[in-house]
Amino acid sequence: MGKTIETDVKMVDLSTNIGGVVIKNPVMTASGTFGYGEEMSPYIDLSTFGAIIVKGISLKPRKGNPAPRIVETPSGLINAIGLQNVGLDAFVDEKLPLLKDCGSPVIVNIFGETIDEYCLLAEKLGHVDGIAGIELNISCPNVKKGGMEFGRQPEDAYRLVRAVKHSAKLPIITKLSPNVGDIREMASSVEEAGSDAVSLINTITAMSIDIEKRRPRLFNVIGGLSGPAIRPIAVRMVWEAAGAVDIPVIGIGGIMTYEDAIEFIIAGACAVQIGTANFIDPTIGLKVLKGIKTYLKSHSIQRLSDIIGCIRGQIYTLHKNSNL
Amino acid sequence: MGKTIETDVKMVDLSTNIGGVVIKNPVMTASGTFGYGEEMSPYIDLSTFGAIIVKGISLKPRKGNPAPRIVETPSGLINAIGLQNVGLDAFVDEKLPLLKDCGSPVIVNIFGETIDEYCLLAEKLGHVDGIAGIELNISCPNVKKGGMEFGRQPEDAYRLVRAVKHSAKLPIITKLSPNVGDIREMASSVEEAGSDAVSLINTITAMSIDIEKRRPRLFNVIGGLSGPAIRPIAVRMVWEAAGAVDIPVIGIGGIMTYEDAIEFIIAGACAVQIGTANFIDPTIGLKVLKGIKTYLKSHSIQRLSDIIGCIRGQIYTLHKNSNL
Amino acid sequence: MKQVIGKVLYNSEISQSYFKMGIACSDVASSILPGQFFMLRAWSDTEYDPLLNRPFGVYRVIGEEEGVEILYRVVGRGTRIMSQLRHRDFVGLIGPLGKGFPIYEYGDSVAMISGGVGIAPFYFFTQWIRNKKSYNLPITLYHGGSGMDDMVCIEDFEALGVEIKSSTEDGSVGFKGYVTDNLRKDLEKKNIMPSFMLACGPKAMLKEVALMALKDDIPCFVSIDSVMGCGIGTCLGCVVKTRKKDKSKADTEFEYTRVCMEGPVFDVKDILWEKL
Amino acid sequence: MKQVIGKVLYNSEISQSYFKMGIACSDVASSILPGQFFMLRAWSDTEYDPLLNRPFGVYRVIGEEEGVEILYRVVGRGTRIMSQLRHRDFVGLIGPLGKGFPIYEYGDSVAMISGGVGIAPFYFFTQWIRNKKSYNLPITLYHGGSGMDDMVCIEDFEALGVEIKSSTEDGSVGFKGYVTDNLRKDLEKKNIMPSFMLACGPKAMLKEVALMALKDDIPCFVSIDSVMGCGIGTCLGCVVKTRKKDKSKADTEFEYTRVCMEGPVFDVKDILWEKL
Ligand SMILES: Cc1cc2nc3c(=O)[nH]c(=O)nc-3n(C[C@H](O)[C@H](O)[C@H](O)COP(=O)(O)OP(=O)(O)OC[C@H]3O[C@@H](n4cnc5c(N)ncnc54)[C@H](O)[C@@H]3O)c2cc1C
Ligand SMILES: Cc1cc2nc3c(=O)[nH]c(=O)nc-3n(C[C@H](O)[C@H](O)[C@H](O)COP(=O)(O)OP(=O)(O)OC[C@H]3O[C@@H](n4cnc5c(N)ncnc54)[C@H](O)[C@@H]3O)c2cc1C
Ligand SMILES: Cc1cc2nc3c(=O)[nH]c(=O)nc-3n(C[C@H](O)[C@H](O)[C@H](O)COP(=O)(O)O)c2cc1C
Ligand SMILES: Cc1cc2nc3c(=O)[nH]c(=O)nc-3n(C[C@H](O)[C@H](O)[C@H](O)COP(=O)(O)O)c2cc1C
Ligand code: FES
Ligand code: FES
Repeated sequence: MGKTIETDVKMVDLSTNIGGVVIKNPVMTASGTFGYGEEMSPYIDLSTFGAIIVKGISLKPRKGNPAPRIVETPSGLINAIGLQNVGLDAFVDEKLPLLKDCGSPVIVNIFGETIDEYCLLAEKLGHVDGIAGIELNISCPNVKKGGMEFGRQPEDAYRLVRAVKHSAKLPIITKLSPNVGDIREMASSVEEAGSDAVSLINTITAMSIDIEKRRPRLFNVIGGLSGPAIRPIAVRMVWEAAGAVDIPVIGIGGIMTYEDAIEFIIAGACAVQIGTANFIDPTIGLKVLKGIKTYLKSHSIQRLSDIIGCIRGQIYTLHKNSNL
Repeated sequence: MGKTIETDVKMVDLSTNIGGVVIKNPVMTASGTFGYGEEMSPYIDLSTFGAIIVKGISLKPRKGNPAPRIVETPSGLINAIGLQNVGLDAFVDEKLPLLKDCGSPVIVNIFGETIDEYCLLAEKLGHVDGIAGIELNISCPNVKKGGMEFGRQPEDAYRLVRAVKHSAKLPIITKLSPNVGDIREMASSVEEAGSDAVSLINTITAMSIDIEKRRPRLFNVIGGLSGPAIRPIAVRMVWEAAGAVDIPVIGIGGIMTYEDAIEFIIAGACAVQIGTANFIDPTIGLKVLKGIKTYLKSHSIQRLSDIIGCIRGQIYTLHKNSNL
Repeated sequence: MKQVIGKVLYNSEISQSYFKMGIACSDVASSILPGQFFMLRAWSDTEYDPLLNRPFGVYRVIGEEEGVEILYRVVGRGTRIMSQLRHRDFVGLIGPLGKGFPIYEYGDSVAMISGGVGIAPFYFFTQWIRNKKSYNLPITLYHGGSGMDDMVCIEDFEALGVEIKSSTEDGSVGFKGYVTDNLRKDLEKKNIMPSFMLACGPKAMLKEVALMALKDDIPCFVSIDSVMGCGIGTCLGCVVKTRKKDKSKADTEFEYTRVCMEGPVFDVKDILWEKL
Repeated sequence: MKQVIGKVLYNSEISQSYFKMGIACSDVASSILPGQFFMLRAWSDTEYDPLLNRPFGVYRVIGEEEGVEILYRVVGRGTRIMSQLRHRDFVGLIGPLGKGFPIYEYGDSVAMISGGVGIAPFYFFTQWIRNKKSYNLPITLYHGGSGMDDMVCIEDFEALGVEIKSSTEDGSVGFKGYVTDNLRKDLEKKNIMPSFMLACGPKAMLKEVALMALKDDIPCFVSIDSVMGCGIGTCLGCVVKTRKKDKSKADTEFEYTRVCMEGPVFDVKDILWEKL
């Protein structure tokens, strides 16, 4: 008995290929919630992860928004950090050295204000050693389109991804904005544009007001909602997106436990990213990973891929057999 | 001193005119969370409210969806009741009599599967005594459009509202779906179509999976998320909608306390609806109303209307004076 | 039904993950009928995770109607929070809610069938029947569980002169197998033929009991467990499929009926078991 | 810095809405420097409302480095939940975090300025300075609040030979007015001119103290309060405006610096007070 279980343990296969990035397990860090890795290394072994996705990087350093930048809401957090970051050069010179030997592939989340900026970033990163892939944050205001996000209209996203794909040698994961009418359309259009994978969801735009001061709680007025509050919305969107595209889907949004991660996987995600939960428990990544392993073992599932999107067929049967 | 305060108390003016429906205070019940009033009357005086909005009514009775119909999520609730209701005739014969003399104006929430159904409902209700207005639930699958919601595309919503407005003598409040790319567009298009007011938000589509059974937790797979989890999203949408239209905006979404109600009012709502909170505390409506009164008094605000949308001008000043 | 604040008198683990909590709530304790329930909130009403109140039956009324005792099992987050409450903590209560067991002449003998914490409503029911009846109506309790830990409160029932037929899936106590198998065995032997059956437990168990009752034509009532959004009839979240009241349609058509208002106790004849 | 589970030893209200909580946490208690803080979670990590951990300084280390004592004030939901904890309850702790007060020769005399619960970090600091210094460095505590209830822990400081200058806005204790007015009065009289000033309290108070210190050229450090998302440097939610380190740009340009990592104690020279 003991032996059989031992064998099972070893046989659980957690690896996946995300559009060219081979990951040893499906647990990734979400951009902007794990710093550049160095902040987290006192708490968690950086080699734990399937991939580490770093804070969004722009060509030039960015100051970010004035405070208040964050506000807590029921089971959620609104942030308007304003994409503060050290910029590409400092990232490569100062931050990457620690990361590139950390034992987990590094995926760089990038953003720009114009398509050219994105392309230049992607191209430059292509020449840097130790980067496994790029995650395109398309929830950014497009200055050329009057501040409208790239990620709001399928055509805009298509154009951006297409251009970046031409400039980049690295695998591209497009990170979708949930602030759209139909996530399937968005996912399909970036797939068509050549994206190697999609990740979703980014934060949902939200607002909170201090009724004593009668002022928005965030300096920036509007920010992005993350955390467990948004999980049911994120799971639905992952379910929809996974049904619409053939490229790998990475699930993000309110993952706090391994159960939540499995939920996204069953909905169709090949991997997950943990965001806000890192703020509450910096060792959460390891806990989620261990939990996934235990779940698979105790349910005698040998490959993670056996349960990715596994409810899809089932549902039609379920509904056919009932008469509402 | 004591006297001045007394005078202030009496002078607080809470009344508003919502597109022709005069309401004595801004606290309404949200459709589907207050039954037909009778269920709540053991707990709360039905005359408490600015208006009572009843469970959505269709022409014919509807069975609704099989169970499970609800699932709890962090600070939220997903429901897929499937619009179970007694139908127009039974509503008018059996439910309305109690309601129409309850001391609060009754607004009937309606939905159909085709524009004709909506129009017929609106027309019939126009001949019934004791109804102050109609709330159009446009988050319903349009059978003629392959099940796509009426409330997803501005043009569809426009057409629906325009048609109903022609059939109805009653004031029309259009209840907007949050599952859209741009709520401002939706609000503007129903305003243009003649809607007397808008209410928002309806529930956000969401999903939850039972990882042990590997099955969706709701029979219907997807349901609508409500409760405090969605409040920051709802406040943002009310803020956006109120900036886009001139008709009254009614705020809905996760209101649990008077503070939450005031938050919506400051964001631009003339009135609010309380939904999920009724499930947790059936006397919540009264508490919210009392809280609003106390807030206004203690801040020496004489008319509710003085704070509706009051942060709008301020924000530009705020931002102008800072250099990011 | 009222909304009140109750004060925890005691809260102790009586068996692995089973607890008894005494709650002072004199405003409502006197009006409870057996089989009714309360919506309970064991945490602040300004913390929204968990969001919803939870339904609980009444194990018994305590201290001259000063309060209620709840028998509960820790199964998830809400009950875990409950289990951490201590003397003098407060809980929110709405109730008593629903329709309880029917107020009947219960004939010659009653069989109560319970699975796990489904035993909870039967103690109060037994007390009530013992008080109403001058003669000593024989009552049998078929109580089942997965193991020893589920065999809770047996002494309480024995003290009221209830015959106990225990069963456990692991065979550690009483009959080895499901409670419904234990019942079936007796019904088939015809050495027992209760004039009434009452059941409370998981839906699969209730269904088996119902089918036996319908087959043998024994009047039977079951208390149905359902996920509740409100407990007071407004959310329509708690429904079960019942036959149309209109007799001519009762066999083919159904409707969704609220467990919290029209139940939680239903006549097995009214439920569409095949579609449950 | 570590992530540990602490056990509540005691938790008592010492003044209206002020509490002292003792927490056993021997794994981390020995490594704390004055002015550092912990992220604390007073509720289960599977309940997400409230969602975030809360930052708290250390009032003192207790029981031969077996634990810490926190002085806190109930201001919102998180601190209300904290106030309900009892002996043997558990709390989550991450820390010690941030940079504490600088480890300096503090010269001839130190003035500590605190508003309300801002007094919290100074007791541990005073203990530490009393231990380091063989001579008896004069320390003055300017402590202000709105009324009598805010005058907490004064005896503790007196026992360490600290001179107390109290002020209340309602005049019920000490000087009537703001703590900064009380300080200004002394500084202007020049009968007191501390070689170092340290301050902790609301931002408006810190700013006034900073401006006085800069004017009189007194070295001054302030512990800045900020809403924290993580406390460990990853969310970038806690920032304040600081001068660019590059000297040539220090007067005109600024950057956003994390209070949790680079603070919470800052040299007043580094903060852009006009833009706070
Ligand atoms: C009328 C009525 C009376 C009840 N009386 C008692 C009683 O006396 N003692 C007692 O221990 N329990 C009783 N229950 C069940 C009790 O309400 C649930 O155990 C409780 O709500 C679970 O809350 P939780 O937060 O701990 O579990 P959750 O975290 O909400 O869920 C844990 C697991 O339990 C399941 N679950 C949750 N609620 C229910 C439910 N209502 N029915 C079935 N499965 C559920 C979930 O699907 C999940 O798998 C009663 C239920 C009803 C409807
Ligand atoms: C480094 C550091 C050390 C601290 N040490 C102590 C201490 O020793 N004792 C103590 O009592 N408090 C201390 N605080 C403040 C403490 O963290 C807050 O009072 C606490 O987080 C409030 O939580 P809450 O849930 O009760 O309030 P919430 O419900 O979150 O908020 C209530 C009100 O307080 C305001 N608020 C919340 N958090 C902060 C904050 N961090 N700064 C300013 N305003 C805030 C909110 O805007 C709101 O108006 C410290 C803060 C920091 C940054
Ligand atoms: C403080 C903060 C900063 C973030 N910064 C970025 C960023 O730079 N780039 C990006 O693509 N997403 C960013 N995100 C979004 C997260 O990566 C993630 O998509 C989102 O928070 C939802 O996941 P969660 O609920 O697990 O946090 C940020 C989120 C937070 C909370
Ligand atoms: C159980 C349930 C049933 C609902 N039924 C309806 C309905 O029939 N018609 C409608 O327009 N909205 C319906 N709603 C949406 C609410 O009216 C409201 O818009 C939404 O719940 C958000 O508000 P809340 O967060 O305060 O609940 C329902 C919501 C719930 C939770
Ligand atoms: S639980 Fe809400 S209607 Fe029954
Ligand atoms: S609190 Fe998160 S970076 Fe400082």
